[in-house]
Amino acid sequence: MAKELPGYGTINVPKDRAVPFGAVTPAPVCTQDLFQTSNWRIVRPVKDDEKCTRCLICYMSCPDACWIYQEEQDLMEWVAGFCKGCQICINECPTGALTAVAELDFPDGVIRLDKPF
Amino acid sequence: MAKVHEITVWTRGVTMDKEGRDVINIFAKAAQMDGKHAQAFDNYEDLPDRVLVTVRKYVRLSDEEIEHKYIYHNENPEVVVIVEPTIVKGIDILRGMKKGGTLIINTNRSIDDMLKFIPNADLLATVATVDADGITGVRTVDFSGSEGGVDTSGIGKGVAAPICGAMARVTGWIKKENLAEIVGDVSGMERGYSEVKIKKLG
Amino acid sequence: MQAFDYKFQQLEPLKSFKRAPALEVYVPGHRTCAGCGPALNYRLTAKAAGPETIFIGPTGCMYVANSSYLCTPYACSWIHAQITNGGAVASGIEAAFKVLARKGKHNGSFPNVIVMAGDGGTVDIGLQAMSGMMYRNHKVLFICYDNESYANTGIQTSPTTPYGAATTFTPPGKEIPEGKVLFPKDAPQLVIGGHPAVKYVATTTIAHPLDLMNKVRKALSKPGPTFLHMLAPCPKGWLFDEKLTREMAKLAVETGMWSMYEWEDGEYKYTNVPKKYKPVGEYMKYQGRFAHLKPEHIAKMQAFVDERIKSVKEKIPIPVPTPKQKA
Amino acid sequence: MAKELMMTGCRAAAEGAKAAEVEVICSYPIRPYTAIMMELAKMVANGELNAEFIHGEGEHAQVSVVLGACASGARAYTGSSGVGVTYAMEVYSPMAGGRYPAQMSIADRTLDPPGDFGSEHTDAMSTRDQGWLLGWACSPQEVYDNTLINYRVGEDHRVMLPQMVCQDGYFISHIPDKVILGDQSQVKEFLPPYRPISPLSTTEPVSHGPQIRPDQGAPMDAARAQTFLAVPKVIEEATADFNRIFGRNYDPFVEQYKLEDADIAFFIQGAHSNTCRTSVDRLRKQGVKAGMARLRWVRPWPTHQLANALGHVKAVGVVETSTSYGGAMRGGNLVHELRASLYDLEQRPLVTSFMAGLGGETIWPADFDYMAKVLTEMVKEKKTRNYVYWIGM
Repeated sequence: MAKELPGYGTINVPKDRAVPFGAVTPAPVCTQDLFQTSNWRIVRPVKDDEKCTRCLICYMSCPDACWIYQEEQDLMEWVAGFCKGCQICINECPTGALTAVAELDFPDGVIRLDKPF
Repeated sequence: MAKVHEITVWTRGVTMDKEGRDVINIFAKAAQMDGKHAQAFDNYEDLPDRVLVTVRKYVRLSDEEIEHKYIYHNENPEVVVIVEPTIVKGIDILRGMKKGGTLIINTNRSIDDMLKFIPNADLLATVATVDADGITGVRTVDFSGSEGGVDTSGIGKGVAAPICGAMARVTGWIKKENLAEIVGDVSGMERGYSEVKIKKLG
Repeated sequence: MQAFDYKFQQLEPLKSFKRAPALEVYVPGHRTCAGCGPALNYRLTAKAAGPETIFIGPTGCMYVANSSYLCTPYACSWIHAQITNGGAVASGIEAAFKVLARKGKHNGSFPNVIVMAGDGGTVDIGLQAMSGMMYRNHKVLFICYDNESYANTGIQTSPTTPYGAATTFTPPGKEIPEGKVLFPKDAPQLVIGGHPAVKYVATTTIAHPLDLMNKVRKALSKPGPTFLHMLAPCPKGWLFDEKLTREMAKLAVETGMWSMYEWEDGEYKYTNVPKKYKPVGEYMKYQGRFAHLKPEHIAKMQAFVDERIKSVKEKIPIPVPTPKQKA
Repeated sequence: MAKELMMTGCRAAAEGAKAAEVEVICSYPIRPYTAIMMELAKMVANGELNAEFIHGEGEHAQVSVVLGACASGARAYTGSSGVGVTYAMEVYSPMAGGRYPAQMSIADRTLDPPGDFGSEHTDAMSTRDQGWLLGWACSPQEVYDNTLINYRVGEDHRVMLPQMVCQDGYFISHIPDKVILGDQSQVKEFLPPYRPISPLSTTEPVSHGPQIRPDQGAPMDAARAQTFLAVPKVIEEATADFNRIFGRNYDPFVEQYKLEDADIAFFIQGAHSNTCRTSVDRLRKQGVKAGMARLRWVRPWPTHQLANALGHVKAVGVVETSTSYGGAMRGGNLVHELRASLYDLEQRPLVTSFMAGLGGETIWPADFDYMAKVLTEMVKEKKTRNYVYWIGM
């Protein structure tokens, strides 16, 4: 048994490919910023503050929590970064305060996500 | 290794997924009718698709047998096809493209309007638009052909037909006559072929 | 065993939308469909339960679409379970917190332990684990977000898929024109019928947010196992326009396709019972999954629903007539 | 005070779990491991052990329950036998991948069909590629000891892996033998409390087990493979500490019995090693230079240690109590890995496989005599005539 036996080699996971131990990740706080979904949108809801009664139905209808009631200003705030444009809020608004406008009509909101989700 | 042309089709989940799938399947079939070697497949990571999420479909095309078939992505697409135009706002659709590429968009908006949303348009030699929704207005939804199944509702009955017509004209890689044998909506395909607007960039 | 104060959370009912906690515990940034019913369901549940909650997520859309690529939307603790074992993993978590509390290793309030399972993870492959958990009297809220199919794998039939629905495993064809020929399992009745430890079961829909949140809070305030069955329409699987998600849930209640009730300590309490039920066709016409049905199939569905409505009416106590006062 | 008692392997496993102060226990009845849970149930009912005792609705639930408990920061314990072990198959990989160091005590039983209560190692051996630590004891004493050693190794932050502590059904699980139970102060010195890494918590919320892309899979697998490279050192440390604190004399990986000058050797694991040991003595008296290598860990497999222990021997007979139908040598599972471990030696021993003790059959001293005869002939002929011999068939 003079010959030396082979070893098991070494394993080096490249830093940029490392995954968390046991695939456990910290929970997000307010939004999952690694997963913006504004690029799902074909239309965006545009609100009319005059017609809006702050009934909060849009807030309670959004699967993506994209309507927030700002108590101090007494205004509804739309979350542009995550709205997928499903139009549930527009469909549910009892006063017709929301309208669907084509996303391409707006110059803003251009993002270049690295990973297309 | 044989030269492989990569075509990436961007569409949206569920509502336009079948149309995107039709585009790649029709294109590959038409190429195969000319004896070319072609591979058409969904991006596996994009499955299962969700309503309105951006999803990718790929064609790989070669004059010779494609040697390496097992890839997940088209890394360097020469041609990018956009089935739903809003996608240009949210994704770097030209990612991996080498200079001199081609972009084809299904829209009734002007080419210059669309280019405003594409900061890296200098990669492009050709941009084309076709108003496929205006031509047919049909978007088939059928899950039977997803996940490697076979579409029971046929192929090329909606916006995919004019888009493929436009692709034949712009790329020159497939023949209109072959398309006519494949698609359900032949007149839509022919209108796409003749009505596509093409702009050559400096 | 000696009584021990585990510091279970008591959650007061919410009076209005404005009184609902502003904190989002299921945050935006997930890969669920635009207009996803189950996502709204998750959001409202998490909001009602609050941050001191542990969610168990058996495999399904609410696992795969939510936790894609190591990004998750759960601002509270969450753990993946297999589609088979949501109830069992939850049992282990609940038991661990109990023993850790007894040993002084966990000193805060007892977490709300919630299993958020799809219909497959509840009444199909997950039924055994759920039933075991309920039988053993774990303080766990088991929620079935019912989108009436295996949606994550591309819309295959599940035991709650309604009769006549087209799915990729029940495609309508010449031999089988109606697509799905079986009638669905009744999840809450399965729970009520055989689990004496369960004292609270309720049904609700995503179109009734205050009702949903209050049922979550009531269920979490019980000391033992509870079950909520929530209708969460699926725009992809049911093939309707994604803006109609809430509309579908409302129509389900208005046509009798879905009944809203609470079952508490053996007593039924029905809410949102329409004065006159709409025909089921009103509900089915919006949904592509029923588009292939012939009138005789719709009639068969109507008969099934009529039968169910009859039992609803039997369970609603008849108000005792008060004699008219003479003028 | 440490005390010596007569007890079965089942009772010894329960005593080990009690000494480890396990916090969540999940049971489901199946022979022959059931008595482990019966004993623990009594301890909990009597208030000797402050734990949650959960009646799982099946083995799949058992492993799921301890997964949840372990993820929440509790020391968790379960067990099974035979088809119970294979029924839980789905959950083994999430358990290891999530790095949940719970323990499962196995008393082996033959897989169906037909129902056979006898011991065969195939039940637990069939989980060997799921990422758990896996090893066999050869006495009730070693069952007790392995219970503590496995928790210590599995919960080490360099490891964080679930463990299967195996014993032969009936032979170990049901036949009483002398067991020295440790004093609780010894246990405390040896086994620190379980310190979870990022457990489920209400104050520091975490997500356990989100989806990944295919390109994130390889790094995860690599990280686990890396961990298995680190495990042997942890096992060595733990065994040394255990020997020191409890006054035992374990080789961490391979018990080497009269191997130094052996011409032929038996390679074996579990209960039958006791018959093998006395057979070695008997054979030695007859002038046959026999020895024995007894495997203590199947995962991680001690490749180098086995090469060192057996390299000089002329012929090795692998005494198998598991099946691998249609496998390379048409024998059991151990022979493949042993042959692979010896492959790189300049002078390799001849290796054959003895299928013995299957279905729980007794392996008789005479069987070892026969095996020794086969091995001696192999040495004489300088070749392996058959890959496998079915003993008694």
